[in-house]
Amino acid sequence: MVGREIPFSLAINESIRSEMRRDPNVILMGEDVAGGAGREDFVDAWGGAFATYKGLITEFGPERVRDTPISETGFIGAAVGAAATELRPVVELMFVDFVGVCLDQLMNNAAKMRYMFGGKIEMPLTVLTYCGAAGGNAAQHSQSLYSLFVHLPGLKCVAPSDAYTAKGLIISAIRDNDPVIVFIHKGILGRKAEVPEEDYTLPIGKAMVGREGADVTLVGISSMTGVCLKAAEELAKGGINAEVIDLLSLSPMDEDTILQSVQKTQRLVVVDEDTPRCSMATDIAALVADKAFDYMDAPIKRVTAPHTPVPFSSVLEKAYVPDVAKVVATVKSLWS
Amino acid sequence: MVGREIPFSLAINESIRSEMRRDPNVILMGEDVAGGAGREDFVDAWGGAFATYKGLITEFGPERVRDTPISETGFIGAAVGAAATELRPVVELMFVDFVGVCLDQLMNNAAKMRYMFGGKIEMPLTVLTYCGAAGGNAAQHSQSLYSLFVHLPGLKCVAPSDAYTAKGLIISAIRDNDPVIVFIHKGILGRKAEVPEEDYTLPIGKAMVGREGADVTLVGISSMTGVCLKAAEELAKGGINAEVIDLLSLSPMDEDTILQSVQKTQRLVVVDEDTPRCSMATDIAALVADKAFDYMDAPIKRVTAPHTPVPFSSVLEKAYVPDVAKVVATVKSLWS
Amino acid sequence: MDIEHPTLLRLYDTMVTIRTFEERFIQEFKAGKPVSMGHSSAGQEAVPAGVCAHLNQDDYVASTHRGHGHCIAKGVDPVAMMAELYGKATGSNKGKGGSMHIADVSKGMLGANGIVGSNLPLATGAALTAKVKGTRQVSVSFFGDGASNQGAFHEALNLAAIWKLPVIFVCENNLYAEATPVEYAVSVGNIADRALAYGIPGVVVDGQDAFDVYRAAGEAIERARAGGGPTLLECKTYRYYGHWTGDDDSTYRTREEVEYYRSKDCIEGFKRRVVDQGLVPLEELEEVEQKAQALIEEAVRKAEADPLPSLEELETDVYASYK
Amino acid sequence: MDIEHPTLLRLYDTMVTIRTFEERFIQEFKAGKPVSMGHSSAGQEAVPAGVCAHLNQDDYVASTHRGHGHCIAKGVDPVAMMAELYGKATGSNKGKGGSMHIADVSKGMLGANGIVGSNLPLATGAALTAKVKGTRQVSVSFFGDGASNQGAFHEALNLAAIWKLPVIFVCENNLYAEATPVEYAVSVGNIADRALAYGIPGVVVDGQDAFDVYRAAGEAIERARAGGGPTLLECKTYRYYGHWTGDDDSTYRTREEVEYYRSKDCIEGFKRRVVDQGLVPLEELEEVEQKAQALIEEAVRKAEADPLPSLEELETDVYASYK
Ligand SMILES: Cc1ncc(C[n+]2csc(CCOP(=O)(O)OP(=O)(O)O)c2C)c(N)n1
Ligand SMILES: Cc1ncc(C[n+]2csc(CCOP(=O)(O)OP(=O)(O)O)c2C)c(N)n1
Ligand SMILES: [Mg+2]
Ligand SMILES: [Mg+2]
Repeated sequence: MVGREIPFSLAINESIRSEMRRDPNVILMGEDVAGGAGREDFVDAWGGAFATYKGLITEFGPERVRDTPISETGFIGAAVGAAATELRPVVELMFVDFVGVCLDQLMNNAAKMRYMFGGKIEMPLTVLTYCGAAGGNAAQHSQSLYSLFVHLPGLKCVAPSDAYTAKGLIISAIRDNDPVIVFIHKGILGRKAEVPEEDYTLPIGKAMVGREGADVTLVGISSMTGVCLKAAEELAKGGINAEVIDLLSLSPMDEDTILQSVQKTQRLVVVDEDTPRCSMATDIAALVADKAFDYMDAPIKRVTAPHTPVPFSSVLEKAYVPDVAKVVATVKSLWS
Repeated sequence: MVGREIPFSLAINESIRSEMRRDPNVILMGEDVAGGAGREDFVDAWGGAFATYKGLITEFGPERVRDTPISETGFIGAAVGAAATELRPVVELMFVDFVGVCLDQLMNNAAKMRYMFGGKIEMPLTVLTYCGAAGGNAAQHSQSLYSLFVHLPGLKCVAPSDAYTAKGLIISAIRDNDPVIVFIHKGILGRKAEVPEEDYTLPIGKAMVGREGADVTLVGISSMTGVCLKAAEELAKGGINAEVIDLLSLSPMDEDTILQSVQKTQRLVVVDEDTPRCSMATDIAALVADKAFDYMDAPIKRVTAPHTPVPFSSVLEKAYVPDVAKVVATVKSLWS
Repeated sequence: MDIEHPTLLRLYDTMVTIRTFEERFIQEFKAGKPVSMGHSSAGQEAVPAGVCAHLNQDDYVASTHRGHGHCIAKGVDPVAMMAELYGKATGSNKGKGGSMHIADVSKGMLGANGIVGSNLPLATGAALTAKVKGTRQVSVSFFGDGASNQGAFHEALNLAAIWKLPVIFVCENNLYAEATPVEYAVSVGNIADRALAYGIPGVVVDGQDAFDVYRAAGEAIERARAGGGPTLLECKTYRYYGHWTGDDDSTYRTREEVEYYRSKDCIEGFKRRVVDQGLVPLEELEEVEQKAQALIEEAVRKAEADPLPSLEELETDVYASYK
Repeated sequence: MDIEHPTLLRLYDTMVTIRTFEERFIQEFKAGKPVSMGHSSAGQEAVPAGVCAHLNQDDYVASTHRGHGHCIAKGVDPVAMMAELYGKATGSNKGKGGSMHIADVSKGMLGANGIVGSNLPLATGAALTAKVKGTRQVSVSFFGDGASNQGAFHEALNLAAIWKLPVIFVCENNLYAEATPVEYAVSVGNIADRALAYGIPGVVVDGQDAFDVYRAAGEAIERARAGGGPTLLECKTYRYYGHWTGDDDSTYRTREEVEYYRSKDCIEGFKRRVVDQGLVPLEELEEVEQKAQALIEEAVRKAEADPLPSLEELETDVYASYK
């Protein structure tokens, strides 16, 4: 029996709804997370820029579902302050590209307060942010950027790859007592997967093996997991049996799953839409080059976006994002 | 004959002074880069928080040496706008930790305007910023963070390791037509080196070999180059002959020098004060694990700060920063 | 102040060209043509027209996500702009920028900008260039009501004020930031009153009235050129379409409200006034309209026919030099 | 409004404890003791004293780099604070924070903060907690004149205003931001006037006068508790020492100026007034002074003797849970 299928966007909605029902301290804030603020005839006008929060304000009211001004430092900083006191805020940073105007609150306050205070505070903050190149949003609305956040000690970072992992990871993020940034790829919001109606959690810090294989390990992040799975099918036709790891959690990262896989396959290709320097791709490659060096049989490869901003024109945008062809070609090069 | 020795801080001063003399479009901006702004009796009160700009306002006047309010988005954004028009601004971000309040202007404007505009603009902007743990400045005034900047296409990043490389790289940065971020480690500002009186440039994108050796390659960044050199001496006593690469330029990075070295030594240890995830250390390790895999004889190692904020207490701060002992132990582990 | 005939024609031309461009853009988008998403400024034309009529080519403008109007008013070629929206190699930005980043530095147009508030410091910096170099250039930042809640607004205005920079901060208060009404998000009645926090003049004008905008902008720009420092100019205006091409604005505002503002249309009002007062003959205005139609028609035809960028373009133009 | 005897004593106690702490800290630093660098608030004591006298333990304070005074006034143990400055395991932050990060959440003290302006949104968020939970708690952000030029100031005030949050923004205008005079960097005469940009009350008080601060803060806090929203309270004050422990302030201000402000010392002035008016007997004040001396003496003694953190502490307390 196939269970209920819902799109990624609805999984986001369900996860927040279930946590808001469960815990009155959970609130949601962001620009137009409801929309039409203050206008009685237009409650829930948008439900978020990606319509992922539809219906939340009608269920929970404007005290707990708060439209904000365009003041990311103000309201994300307020979310940090609220998390430092007794709330458990979920706050949207609409496009991850906007982190430039509010990084301080995440980097210097949310991430560090616990350590700076000698462990005497908790920071149950969840940040939902939308990332990735899709649909011609150009250089300031298409970045991945999770590598920046992973660099920062004190933050946790997760990147669900589909509706199922989204619901489980977002619920875990909200229940977590550390600041968790959830990276959501805009390009897969409409994609459906089987998702239980009830709430459930997926552990932060654990990867999933999306496909088993013995010849090469592909590590995918967010929408790249889908690319890896397709590439694996393609490779199977040529007799190459790829294992696909859906990383899911970027910080903490499930080193064991990666290392176990490469110990078996002895080959690694990391597939990452983020730009290549000081990135998740280099991070995973470096891990393996250190901890599984003796097992490796071929150079450790990375398929990433180029070291460029994201271009607008659709032909260029398409060339920018790692795709199945590039992954397949890179894997094949390991045997050449 | 030994030439003139001056401290790192004076090399900064000389490089800016020489470029301001050379080109009337060069201006300097930042908080208290002169100090006592508007008070006739107190011109040049500070010459910068690190006293690195002493005397510049008296030579060039307040029109070209501008104290700013504590508005990093405002004045760094203004520097970007000035660079986009006809000036060649040098702007100080006093502690790199403050990038949280102004990243947008660097990430989304300075780094991307040229690309977004189809190449039809130049961005001759130099940002000087002070980084690193030293003297108990704690979590918000001690970060390295260059890895964040290197991640961003469109920025160039350099990290001089001493007075000599500082002068050459800062002059190159100011003359460069792209945005260059200069990372200056606070802990080595007083350290002296031989520096020519005349101006000279060092090419952005080139590393220097600080010591030749055949057994292992140590790559150092900024103050870590000094640690590597000391570790190399230590290792030499035990018969291990280390080659030390002073990276200097983080983006672009001199891949050739690194690759040539490891092809010879077949062993690599990267020494980096920045935190370990998605960092320069992983970047260099990943490069080698890809492009020199077949040459490598041992796991690729990284000696970095831990994945924690920078602690205050002197004993903890000392334990936080990579030191000679850790480098030596890591190198030795390659033969165990 | 009387406005001379050539200026009246220029104002009309700018407004009509913008309107024609915007409506055609929306039409193309709705028709499923491969154009950029974008934010139409239709309804708000009097603001860029009235302000930019005072600017020389070497004056600067820094714009927003809703930037088509500012670009056209500052002299960017609408043909190159349309090609940009189509992502073509012939676009103003070689197809790399799209709607949110149209720029032409040779025309003093420092770019549309996708980050709300991000352009205010840029315009401030361009004004700093003018000040340091001792020219009489000025710089203009256009931004929305929503942007006035960004930290960058505050920092830029304070900086421009203490340095008396020749920059004019033009707030296009179109009553909404996305689906958020200004009266919810902005804590003060007139955004122009925020000038009080910086000791600079704050002026409110009817942004649907090109005469009014032209006059107030003229004073502010004159003051700036004369070394009198910045002005915050709030233009009350209205956007006719959704926030972006995919937005259904009926979810957050009434049709009556939209109709009310459409009845105060800046172009219609201007036309009626100059014709009624005998300032410009109707035929001349109609000629302007036809020319605009023809121009945009041609722009679309060309944009559709022009080549896409070659794939090598992906990795060029990141740096002036690298490695 | 008359101030009751216990409150007068509390005000004096707070001010004297802060002064004693600060001067001893500077003394230790100058003597080369292994203490944190830091930013002394000596001279400014009337502000935290007057404001915090109205606060309950469950009210919140978010502070700055110049935070010792706010911490003491909010009830953080000076002994733990001194140990923190010495980087000891017994410090308020286990030695991990140092001067710029002293905190004690159990006392409602959400931390000093090393990033200028960064604490205003934090305090706003604590006020949001109070609002959402429907308590009568309030939240206070202390910040400097220089911080009023940060974008975070603008965003926090606007947000607090539109949400009518129970937060009081207390600007300690000590005339300088590092070596930069306020009249150079701040574009408006009174920082309190920036309240006009948010439609909230803006009040200027003599920050050297604890009575004045106490009264004005009381009104603002009462308004906040009653749901009347935020207030911007500017206290004109002065710091006696350099910007930080290593700063020579003679490079940017005259000795006459320093002497002038020292002649209006908040502690001396308060003492004279309460004694002259017969509100508190001199002996009681002297007792307070002696207690403060003894307390700080003991704090230093303990701090010197206490153990340093063990090296395992380096990697703990980063997360509540990880992996
Ligand atoms: C820093 C930032 N936050 C949020 C957004 C998303 N966004 C794009 S336009 C917009 C509304 C802008 O409103 P306003 O400034 O009034 O300009 P208008 O769209 O009305 O012209 C928002 C929130 C953004 N682009 N940048
Ligand atoms: C964002 C940021 N920019 C710059 C600094 C460096 N800095 C530390 S204190 C200070 C001056 C602050 O002045 P003010 O707000 O008036 O407070 P005061 O020191 O006078 O108490 C500066 C510039 C910082 N800590 N954070
Ligand atoms: Mg608007
Ligand atoms: Mg001050």
